[in-house]
Amino acid sequence: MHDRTKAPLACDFLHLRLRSPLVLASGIIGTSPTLLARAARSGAGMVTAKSCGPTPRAGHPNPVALDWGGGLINAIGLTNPGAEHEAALLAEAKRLLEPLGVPLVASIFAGTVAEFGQVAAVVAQAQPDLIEVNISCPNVGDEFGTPFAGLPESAAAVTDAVRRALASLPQPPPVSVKLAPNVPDIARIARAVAEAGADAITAVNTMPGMVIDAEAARPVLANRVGGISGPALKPVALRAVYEIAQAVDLPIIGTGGVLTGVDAAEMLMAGATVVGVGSAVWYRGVEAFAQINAELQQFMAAQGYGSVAELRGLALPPAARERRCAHV
Amino acid sequence: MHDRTKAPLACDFLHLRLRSPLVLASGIIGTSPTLLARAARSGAGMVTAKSCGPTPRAGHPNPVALDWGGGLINAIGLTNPGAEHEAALLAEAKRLLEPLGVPLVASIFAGTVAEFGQVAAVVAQAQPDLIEVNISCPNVGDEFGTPFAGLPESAAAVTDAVRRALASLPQPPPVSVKLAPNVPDIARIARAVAEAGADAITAVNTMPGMVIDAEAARPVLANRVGGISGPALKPVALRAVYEIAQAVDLPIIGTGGVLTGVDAAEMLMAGATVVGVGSAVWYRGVEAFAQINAELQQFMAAQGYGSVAELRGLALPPAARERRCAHV
Amino acid sequence: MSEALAGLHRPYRVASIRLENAATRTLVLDRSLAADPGQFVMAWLPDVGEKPFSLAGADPVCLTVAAVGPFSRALHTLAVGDRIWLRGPLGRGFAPPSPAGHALLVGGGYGVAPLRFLAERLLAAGWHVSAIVGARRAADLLLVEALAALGVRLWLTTEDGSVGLRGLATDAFDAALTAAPEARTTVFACGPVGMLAAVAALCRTRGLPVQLAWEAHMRCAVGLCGSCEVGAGWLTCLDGPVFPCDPTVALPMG
Amino acid sequence: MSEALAGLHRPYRVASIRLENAATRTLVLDRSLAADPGQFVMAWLPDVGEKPFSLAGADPVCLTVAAVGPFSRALHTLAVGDRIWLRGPLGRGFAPPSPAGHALLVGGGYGVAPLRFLAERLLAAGWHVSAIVGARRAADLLLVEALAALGVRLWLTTEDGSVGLRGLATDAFDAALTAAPEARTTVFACGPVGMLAAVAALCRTRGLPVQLAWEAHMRCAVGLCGSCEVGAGWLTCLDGPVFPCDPTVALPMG
Ligand SMILES: Cc1cc2nc3c(=O)[nH]c(=O)nc-3n(C[C@H](O)[C@H](O)[C@H](O)COP(=O)(O)OP(=O)(O)OC[C@H]3O[C@@H](n4cnc5c(N)ncnc54)[C@H](O)[C@@H]3O)c2cc1C
Ligand SMILES: Cc1cc2nc3c(=O)[nH]c(=O)nc-3n(C[C@H](O)[C@H](O)[C@H](O)COP(=O)(O)OP(=O)(O)OC[C@H]3O[C@@H](n4cnc5c(N)ncnc54)[C@H](O)[C@@H]3O)c2cc1C
Ligand SMILES: Cc1cc2nc3c(=O)[nH]c(=O)nc-3n(C[C@H](O)[C@H](O)[C@H](O)COP(=O)(O)O)c2cc1C
Ligand SMILES: Cc1cc2nc3c(=O)[nH]c(=O)nc-3n(C[C@H](O)[C@H](O)[C@H](O)COP(=O)(O)O)c2cc1C
Ligand code: FES
Ligand code: FES
Repeated sequence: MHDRTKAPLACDFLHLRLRSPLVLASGIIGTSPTLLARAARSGAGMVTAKSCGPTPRAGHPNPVALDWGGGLINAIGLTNPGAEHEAALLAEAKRLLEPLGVPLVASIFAGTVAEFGQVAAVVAQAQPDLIEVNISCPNVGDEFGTPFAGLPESAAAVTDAVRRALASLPQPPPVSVKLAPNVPDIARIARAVAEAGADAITAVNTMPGMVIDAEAARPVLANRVGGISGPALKPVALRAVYEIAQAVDLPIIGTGGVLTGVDAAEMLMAGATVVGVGSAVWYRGVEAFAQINAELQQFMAAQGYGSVAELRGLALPPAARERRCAHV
Repeated sequence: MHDRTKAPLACDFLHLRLRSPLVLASGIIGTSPTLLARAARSGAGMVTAKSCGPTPRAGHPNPVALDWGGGLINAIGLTNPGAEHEAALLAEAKRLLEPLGVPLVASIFAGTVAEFGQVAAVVAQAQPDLIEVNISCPNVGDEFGTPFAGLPESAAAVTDAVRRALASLPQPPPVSVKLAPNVPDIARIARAVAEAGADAITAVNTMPGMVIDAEAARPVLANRVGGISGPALKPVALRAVYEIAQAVDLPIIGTGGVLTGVDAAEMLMAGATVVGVGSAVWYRGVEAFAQINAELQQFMAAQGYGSVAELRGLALPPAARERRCAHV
Repeated sequence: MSEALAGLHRPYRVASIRLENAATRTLVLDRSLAADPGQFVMAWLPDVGEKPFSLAGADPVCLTVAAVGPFSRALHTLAVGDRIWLRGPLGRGFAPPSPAGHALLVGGGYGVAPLRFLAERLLAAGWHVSAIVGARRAADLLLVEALAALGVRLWLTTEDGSVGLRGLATDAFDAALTAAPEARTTVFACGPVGMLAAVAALCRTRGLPVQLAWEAHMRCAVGLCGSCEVGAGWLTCLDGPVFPCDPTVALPMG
Repeated sequence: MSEALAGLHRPYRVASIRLENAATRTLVLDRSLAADPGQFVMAWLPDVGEKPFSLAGADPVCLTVAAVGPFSRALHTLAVGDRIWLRGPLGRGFAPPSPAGHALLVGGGYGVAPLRFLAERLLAAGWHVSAIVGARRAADLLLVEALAALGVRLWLTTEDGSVGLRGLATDAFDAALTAAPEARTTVFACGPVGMLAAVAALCRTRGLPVQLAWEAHMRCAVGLCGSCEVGAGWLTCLDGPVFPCDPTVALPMG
């Protein structure tokens, strides 16, 4: 077998060498070590676990998700076993992923700035390769999330708390902060978390939305409101990545609506370093990773691109493109 | 002919009696009196002119719009002839609309809070039935719009300036403020403009987005970024209306992704008083208004609803639904 | 546009109701759905909840519901003319190989419902069909007459011996196979997880191809939330509910 | 997914280039498009711009481009193998009534390009086709040989009289009609707005059905921005570019 780290899809992300730029997005089958390993075997270059918080949460009652035609909507409600249990699952996941050469991302959320630091410290015990800080889950009302991603100050405060909590560890994992699309100026939020010490940015989480059944005269989700993902989110995510890429010199996990290899190429061209994949698992099965990898490689061959890095930022204004190639 | 104001689609909006709850959205063929009249003849209950600013603007170069599959994206760039000329067009439009019984909405934007007031005063000369204040156009960068709709303070300041500018008129027209979907908490913005004296709220404008052509490795719009409308926007708009309807006791022009009569019913159920229609003109032609009216009437008959007002707020939580029926 | 959008719930009306046994009734709905036996729908009652149900028929849509808890009891309160919302068909159903051969259906509890739907399809495609129907006691047996009426050769088992063989469905396995009209047998099973595992083990021993309709706790039903995981990484809603193996033993490929 | 999404630009490659006259060339592209004559595409050159062009052929796609300004000159710099992005087909094309009868095509300038495409379709459908082709001078005439080769009966006009009748395309109108093989004549015209209005007036006088391919300033091309309005409320990109009347005179219905 040839060296997969040299294949055209191999790429760098922070200190990591990935065999593919595709990253399993948080909350997508990332609830168990075996499912994380399955995404990795299918072709994900890096996998993100479901977000976990300080204590166990059952999540919302059904209906929690559906395909409304232009994309998906979900309000799972951050179902998770709590940080302590999650740390054990992450450790087991790491064991399964190691032989596959696929790094593991832990994802965390919390209700207060201080709690974010505490959860980060607990999951760090499992030595994930990256901790993603979900400050943007739109499905838990005012209880969690929304306010943190909505203002530069709160986004920065969470970033700072997580950094401090990890600083005392012998080998603190790098931190990516996951941003929400529903802000007036995402570049401002990106700059704030960059200044607060984020190592990377994940953009974007789902867009707040609602699906109503006219015959029932009711919102369909039991939680009434939910988050939009899939095809409808793609142009929103591309623009967010495009603006963040011009605002900060951090690597970006560009996420939202990527279903095909061409979609992945567009996300890289908007300025993403690697590409998150979530809803595609519904549209194409867990095999989505293998299929997107194959399509991306085919696109690159047809267009004469030799590496993933060559695609990065091609759709940015020329000056920003050069800056991004030089720095990130 | 029977009295159209008594037909099942007739409804009240502020002091106006509309023959249909469908409102031609701003920027959609609202560039001339004859096109506004055409939308009215097709079945719009009220029509909104293209937004106009203090001085003439040519707008952005082509490509300015396209259908990306899940919806539209546009960056027309607020092409307009300036407030003075617009006032003349509005007066002519009013003349054409009067015999049709269709009220006219003027739409304004500006670069500063003070200018908003000035533009409002100029277009008010044409005695439009409503002035819509577009604080949310996402296609002109930092030059106009975005900051105003993004923060409660700036949204309120614009509302207040427009109110004051109109206050000295003998019969000041009511004012609707048009909100942007890309905010962390649209209810806060709605409360701010309500407190500043808005008479109604229009929600929502387009969602910031970008479409990239992977083969060209470029954003497709000449302006690079644009605003998403059409089907992809519908769940976002429904949620915005749902949250605004619970936050304020103002009538709402619910706008975004309405293509069919059932879509219109959903928007009313989310809490809208009347329903904006824009992109449907691409999907179904100018005849869209007649078609949506017919479908809505058919839906109401099949489900046993006798009036548009009966649909209003049905998908809201019960307490909010009652409050809305009583007050708006 | 809603008809074209596969993932949205669509409202159906109850056209008729068939009482199957004391605790089980079949809701016959007013329209049909293109679907395979073994596929499921998510049934939604606004303000009540949403749960998975196997299709017990597709033309028209039928759901066979055992009243065991709040949601299934709510379904039992539906009267003719009432509405029920379904999204689907979801998941992978039974996939009979070709050419046609001998099918041995093994059903326990309401698992018999999709098997009756399957038997109709198999018979139409020229299969010989036998079925083992198991239950705790005679009163719990389901759809026995319906299967017999189709011309399916039947073996009944009850745990208390009140009807048929005393024991579990798997205890009739050898008898049913011996009586099989030909060697090319495929086993199709639906029922409690314990029964399915036992059927899978028996088939493994005998080298028989098997298709098992599994159950799991379903939430999103679109393959994303992970709550329906079975074994080491199978998603019941997306890879299943019908598996060509015991998913608690075999590994998914990728 | 892009092929399925009608509204996105799709890249084509220039397969060959035909020089039509000193200022006009036809780009023959590498693929076909299901479209009617009279429909148009928005042609996009990244970093350059986007403009409307009539389809001068659909199988393969052909664009006949007169170099008159920055964008059309950029199209003239394209070489075989270069890419050009098109969205469309957009708008309404010519809609020949049935049964087939006599078609009189009237073309001025690059307006002849879609008429050649139309002539091919009409002849295949059993129409008798005549055409008037007008230009300022002989050197500006377009596609005359191509039309003749199809078997179209031709009347040429030039303003300086260097070829054919001295005058405007409309000056050949009576002659062409007199020579028509049968009474059931439909007039199809494409060219400068002045010519179209004159053709429409002639047809009104004579009671002839007419279809006119109009031009207007196009921006969105999806019927929203209003910039292509012609007359009192027609949208050239959505209602046209082919109108069954003079859009500057008639009113749209709704
Ligand atoms: C693929 C599939 C097909 C099914 N087909 C049928 C069918 O044809 N007929 C039928 O009567 N029932 C069927 N079920 C079970 C059905 O979904 C409900 O679980 C059952 O009706 C009980 O729900 P309840 O609210 O009435 O009772 P509850 O009090 O919720 O539960 C009673 C029992 O059902 C189990 N259960 C609860 N929720 C779920 C769930 N979402 N998924 C799986 N098990 C659950 C519980 O563990 C408990 O043992 C199927 C389940 C699955 C997964
Ligand atoms: C429906 C339609 C079909 C067309 N078909 C053809 C065709 O088959 N072949 C062809 O050569 N040209 C065609 N055109 C014209 C073409 O779109 C361009 O306008 C032309 O190529 C000039 O563009 P330019 O940038 O080179 O020159 P410019 O300097 O921009 O313009 C030169 C002339 O074209 C006019 N013009 C500019 N932009 C537009 C526009 N967007 N729409 C209409 N007129 C404009 C100007 O008023 C000026 O008189 C068509 C136009 C329309 C509306
Ligand atoms: C069912 C579902 C559950 C999700 N759960 C989480 C989560 O727990 N944490 C998180 O950060 N993002 C979560 N997300 C958001 C995704 O990680 C991703 O940002 C989003 O879906 C956009 O990507 P996509 O269009 O590829 O799905 C979830 C998305 C879906 C669809
Ligand atoms: C081409 C186009 C131009 C628009 N121009 C304006 C405008 O000038 N002012 C404004 O307030 N909204 C403008 N909008 C937004 C619409 O009024 C409407 O809010 C939005 O398109 C969502 O509705 P829809 O999905 O029905 O199109 C424009 C939208 C489109 C598609
Ligand atoms: S039910 Fe959510 S993954 Fe299967
Ligand atoms: S070009 Fe925009 S409406 Fe026709």
